Amino acid sequence: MKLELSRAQVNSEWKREVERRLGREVSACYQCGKCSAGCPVAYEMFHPIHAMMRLVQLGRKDEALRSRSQWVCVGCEACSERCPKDVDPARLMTVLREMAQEEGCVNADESDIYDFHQSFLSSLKMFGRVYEMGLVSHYKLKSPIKRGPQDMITGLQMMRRGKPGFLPHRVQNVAAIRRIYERTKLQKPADDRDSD
Amino acid sequence: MSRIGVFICHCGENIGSVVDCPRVAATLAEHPGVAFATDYKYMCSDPGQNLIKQAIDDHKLTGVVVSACSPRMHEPTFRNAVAEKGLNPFLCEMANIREHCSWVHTDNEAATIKAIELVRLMVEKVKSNEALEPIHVPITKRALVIGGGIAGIQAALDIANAGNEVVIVEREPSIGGHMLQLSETFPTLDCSQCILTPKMVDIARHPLITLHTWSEVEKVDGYIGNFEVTVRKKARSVDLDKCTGCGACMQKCPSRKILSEFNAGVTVPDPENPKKRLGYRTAIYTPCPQAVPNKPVIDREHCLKFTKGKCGVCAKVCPTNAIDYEQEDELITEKVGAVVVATGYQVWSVAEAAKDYPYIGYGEYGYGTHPDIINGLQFERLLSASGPTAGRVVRPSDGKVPQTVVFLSCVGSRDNEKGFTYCSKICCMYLSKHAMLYKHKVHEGQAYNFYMDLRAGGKTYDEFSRRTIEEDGCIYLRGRVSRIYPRGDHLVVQGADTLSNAQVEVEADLVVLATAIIAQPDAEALAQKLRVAYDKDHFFAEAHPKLRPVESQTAGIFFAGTCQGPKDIPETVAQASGAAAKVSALFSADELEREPMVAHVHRAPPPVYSHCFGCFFCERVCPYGAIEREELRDRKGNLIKTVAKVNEGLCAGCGLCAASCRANAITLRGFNDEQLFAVVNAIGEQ
Amino acid sequence: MSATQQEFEPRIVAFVCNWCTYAGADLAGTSRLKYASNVRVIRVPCSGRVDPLYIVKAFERGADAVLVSGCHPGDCHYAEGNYYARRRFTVLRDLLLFLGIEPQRVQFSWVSAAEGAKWADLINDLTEKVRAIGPFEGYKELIAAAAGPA
Amino acid sequence: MELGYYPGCALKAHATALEFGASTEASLAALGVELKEVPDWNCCGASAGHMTNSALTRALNVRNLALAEAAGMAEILSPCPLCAKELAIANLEVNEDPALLKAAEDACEMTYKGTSRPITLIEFLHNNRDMVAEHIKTKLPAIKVACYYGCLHTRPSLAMGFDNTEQPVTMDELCRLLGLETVEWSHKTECCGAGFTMSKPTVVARLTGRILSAAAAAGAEAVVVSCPMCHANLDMRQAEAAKDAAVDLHLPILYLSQVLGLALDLTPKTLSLGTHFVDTTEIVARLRGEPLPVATTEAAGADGAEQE
Repeated sequence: MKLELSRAQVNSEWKREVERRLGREVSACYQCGKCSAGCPVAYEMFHPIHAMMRLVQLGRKDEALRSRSQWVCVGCEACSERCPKDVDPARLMTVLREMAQEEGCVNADESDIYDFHQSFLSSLKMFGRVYEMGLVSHYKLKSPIKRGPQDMITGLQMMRRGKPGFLPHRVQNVAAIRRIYERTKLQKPADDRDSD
Repeated sequence: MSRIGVFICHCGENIGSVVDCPRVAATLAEHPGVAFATDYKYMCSDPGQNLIKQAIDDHKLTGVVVSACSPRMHEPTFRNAVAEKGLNPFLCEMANIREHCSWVHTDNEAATIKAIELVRLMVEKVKSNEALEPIHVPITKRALVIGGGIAGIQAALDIANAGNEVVIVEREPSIGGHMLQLSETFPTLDCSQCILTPKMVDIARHPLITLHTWSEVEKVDGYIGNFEVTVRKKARSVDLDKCTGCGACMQKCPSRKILSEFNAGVTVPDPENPKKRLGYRTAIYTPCPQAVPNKPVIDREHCLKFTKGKCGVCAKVCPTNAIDYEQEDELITEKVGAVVVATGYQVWSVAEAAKDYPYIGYGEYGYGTHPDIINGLQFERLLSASGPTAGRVVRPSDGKVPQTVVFLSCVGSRDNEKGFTYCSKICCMYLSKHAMLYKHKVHEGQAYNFYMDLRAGGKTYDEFSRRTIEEDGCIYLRGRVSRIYPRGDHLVVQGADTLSNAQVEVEADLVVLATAIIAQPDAEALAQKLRVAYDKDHFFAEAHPKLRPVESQTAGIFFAGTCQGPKDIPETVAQASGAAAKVSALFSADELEREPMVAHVHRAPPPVYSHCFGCFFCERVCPYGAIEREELRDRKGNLIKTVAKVNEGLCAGCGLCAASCRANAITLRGFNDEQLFAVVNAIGEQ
Repeated sequence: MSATQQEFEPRIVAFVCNWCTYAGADLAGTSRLKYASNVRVIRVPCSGRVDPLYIVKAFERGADAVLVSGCHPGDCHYAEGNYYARRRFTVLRDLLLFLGIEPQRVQFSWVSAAEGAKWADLINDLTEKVRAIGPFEGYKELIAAAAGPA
Repeated sequence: MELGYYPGCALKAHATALEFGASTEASLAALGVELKEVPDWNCCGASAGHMTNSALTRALNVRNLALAEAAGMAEILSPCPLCAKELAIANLEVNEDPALLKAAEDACEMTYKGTSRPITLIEFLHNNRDMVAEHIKTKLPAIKVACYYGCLHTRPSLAMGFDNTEQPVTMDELCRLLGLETVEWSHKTECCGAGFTMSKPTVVARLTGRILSAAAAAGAEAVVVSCPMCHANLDMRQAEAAKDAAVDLHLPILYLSQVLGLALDLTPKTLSLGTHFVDTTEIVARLRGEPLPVATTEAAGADGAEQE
């Protein structure tokens, strides 16, 4: 890999925007890698967390936003908890996830994760609470061939145990929830994949 | 009518590029009382100084204002220059138009105007300056060295060998400090004790050196050349004159399970008898066989005689009746002319709680509770021939030889969140030494070293650490460790190698943490006693980071070694010799010249005698007890009144008295009311 | 009024101790920090040397604000000078009110030899603060009077 | 005593963690704690919200906090640490940053003064351990259990502000209080894969595999949890985990609220101990000091053999 750096890039507006949302200057990170060292899913990432931070330091918007890392992140907060410089890598992951959606460059290889999140949120939007049955079917129906058979047995066993429930629980004031959604929509370019 | 000369320095571009120096000179030339004003590229250069000297002759100057850099930089330079022309040096002042003007402002016009005003202020001050004569005070040619580590030892020997007396105060039972605990030393791998113990013996034998071990500095009074130090000699419970150091007492002492400070608290199973552990000390003890003095102390915290009131075995077995349970702390005073502070450092502990200094500790490393997670000093003891294993490297938990050892740099160092912001400086090198020595002792073993930056600046240092990598096959991994946890009888070290962008996991038998080098917990307290400054991490602050590295802000007090900041042995020794040289230079004169900026109480011929009416408020505020009482009598000897008088030897020139005198009878030379009012008055002029 | 406030450049007199604040200001210089040029520094050995009368005098001579800055508590080169200074100025406040000088025109602060940045910020903040308060008109006629041969 | 209650979606009857809900409500009732559900509460957004839209998550949680505040609840029991964390983070953020508060308030059409605070089951029980001690009916036998906190009980410490982040002890103390023996082990706070149960089962298998084998190696006969995610992953995914870690695992995963219930003499049925994937009949019998029944089970991967 070769990075051709330019003055414009290493001081880019985008980098400042990341820092604004992160509430920290990325130059504080000295790349000690303690975040990656403790990350439970680092083995799944091409760019471990410290590398993601590095990409931001260098102003590499594209590599950063298109990366899989922020989607593989489980959000266990171990990195931020142990960061010796308090640059909050976990928060960086959140920032990159939101930016990736706004810019419409969510990494397609992790569509399972992304779709599940979206199915979850649409179920939430519909009822104000999560209706697991609905959520699961919504998720599976997004790509039935691949996901249909997954967890068949587990699913059956769950039902035997009366979980998940068949009837949705709903918030009385679902309208309020819907309006929350409207007001907190990420502003995104036209070509972005829709959230539901 | 005063004839002041004004000299504006360009300092090359430094001032010239922002301040319009010719204009400043021109403006000041018009100022009342200024006989001559000019500007020049480098006033501090020879031609610059000659320019000033020439002007003094040509214009019969009665005062000089050099407007250039900070007086903290060049005031002495210019005062000497004018002195060479027979003008009293204290009639020369500096206006700081570099640090306080050209370097901090960008607007040339504003900066130039500010410069003009700053110079004007000083001109007005100099107008009312008075010729002053330096004060001469006697010097006690005897130095106090606080701390008997390598820094203190080196400083003491150098001073004594220059022919002056030295008093060493060491709080431990023996001198030697941390260096005595080390195995071999980087980068030459010579045995630490072999090179240190001869020096310790020299100390003991030196006719000019007095040694107080098991003692601490209680109080420091006086000033450069004339300090009076109170030393607390802690009750040793052993009569040093009677004791021959035969060691019978230590042989027989029943309390044998006390963690040894000398072994940094590390103990290992006894290969002969698995139930026993090696590395403890007894309640009556010397830190090690090479101790100086090689005479024990009784640790009253643990001694049964003092805790339970019974035992007394040591007294029974002592052939010379040297044991004295009744002994009490003793306060002695030493008069000295200079003090070298060489109190050293401590290694940080990752344990959870600590009163003395703020830190969180490393929960992810189990707060150092696992027996096989040790710190660098403890590993030194395992490597050292004088250690509990006589140099065999084994695990504290089960005494097995560790086949895999992991070393961690920067534990507490460079960690804003859990430790300290600074770099401890020596860890990179000693860890590389540790890995090398380990490999020399355990040939089939494998060492890993987690580091952030490999800092091997120093003569043959980099070659040394490369050897560890290239010849001894230590694997260096660039990254911090996130977590260490036990699995079976191994330790899983979960780290990262940022060079391969990978997470790495090493199953280790022993983990060595290079914990931060930190200031002594009581450094702050000592600093207060000595009236020296210290930084945010409680290391003592030198007078100037580059040009006065061994001096404190307080005249006559010098620093040596790690009490001033993390250093390795060569640096420490160099600084100690530097401090010793400063002391010897100080002692080379019989009298000491001090700036005459001291307080002075008004005196006048009868019938006034003095404006002072003897309220002695000054006496109350003076931090130095420099105010004395004088009885003023008429010719017949009748007492007129008792008034204040300043002991110029003790007065440090803070001016507290002057500012609080109700009768304006006491003033501070060099900063008297007339001068300061003149300056404030000049504020008005635009 | 606001227009004149725009142009108004406060004159600030700073009495600083030789050991901490003066050195701190030097550090600001050697670090090439930039700050407002409104301050005129007067060096004294210790903040404890500053006689309240100097401060009053400064206002009489046209200062809009006075800053007194010394070492941090406990770090005083002369052990306790800065404490005395501090106490003196708590008393001074009343006197200032009596003399018709707003107390906020006098600021006391601690800047150590290591705090170049703090010094720069201090001067900038103070300058802004005084700009907001406006010029000190109180003694204009006195100043006029003193304008003659002093 | 009365206590605000935010069950969250997972605990509501007929959802994955119905055991947690049922047992929590039952045992707290037995302790004389009256749970007052936050009126018309909504989902906290969980991983999905946290992972994709913090503004949305914040607004959703501020709504819940505001509802609780309006109902005069200073402390809201949120047994699910994921909900608790989302509530706590939102609380922290809006209390620190007025702008964020404003935005959230506008979004959810409510006003919030910042006076209510989520509290996990562990924290609540630990704060009231004397009360717990008083109510214990039968001390449980000293069976070795591993207390598994998961990532979210102690992280982010700034928001959760409870127990020791790296070496938590509170759940262990509670279990010992009930009579159980707790093992010292290494994976108390390692992540189990949380929200990836469905979307990335491979990761979940890998992580839970490590956790469970560590617990087994430490000699635990069961794992005690207090989180629906942890339970789902450790219990439901145990078979895959065992395969991934290439070890033979059969560790019953019990909720803290269930073991507590047993010590309060509640029946396994009330505590819905019958709906686990890894069979619990034997461990429950031992916990209740009853004669061991013949191992009967239909759960996948469960081959009755309890001890390894």
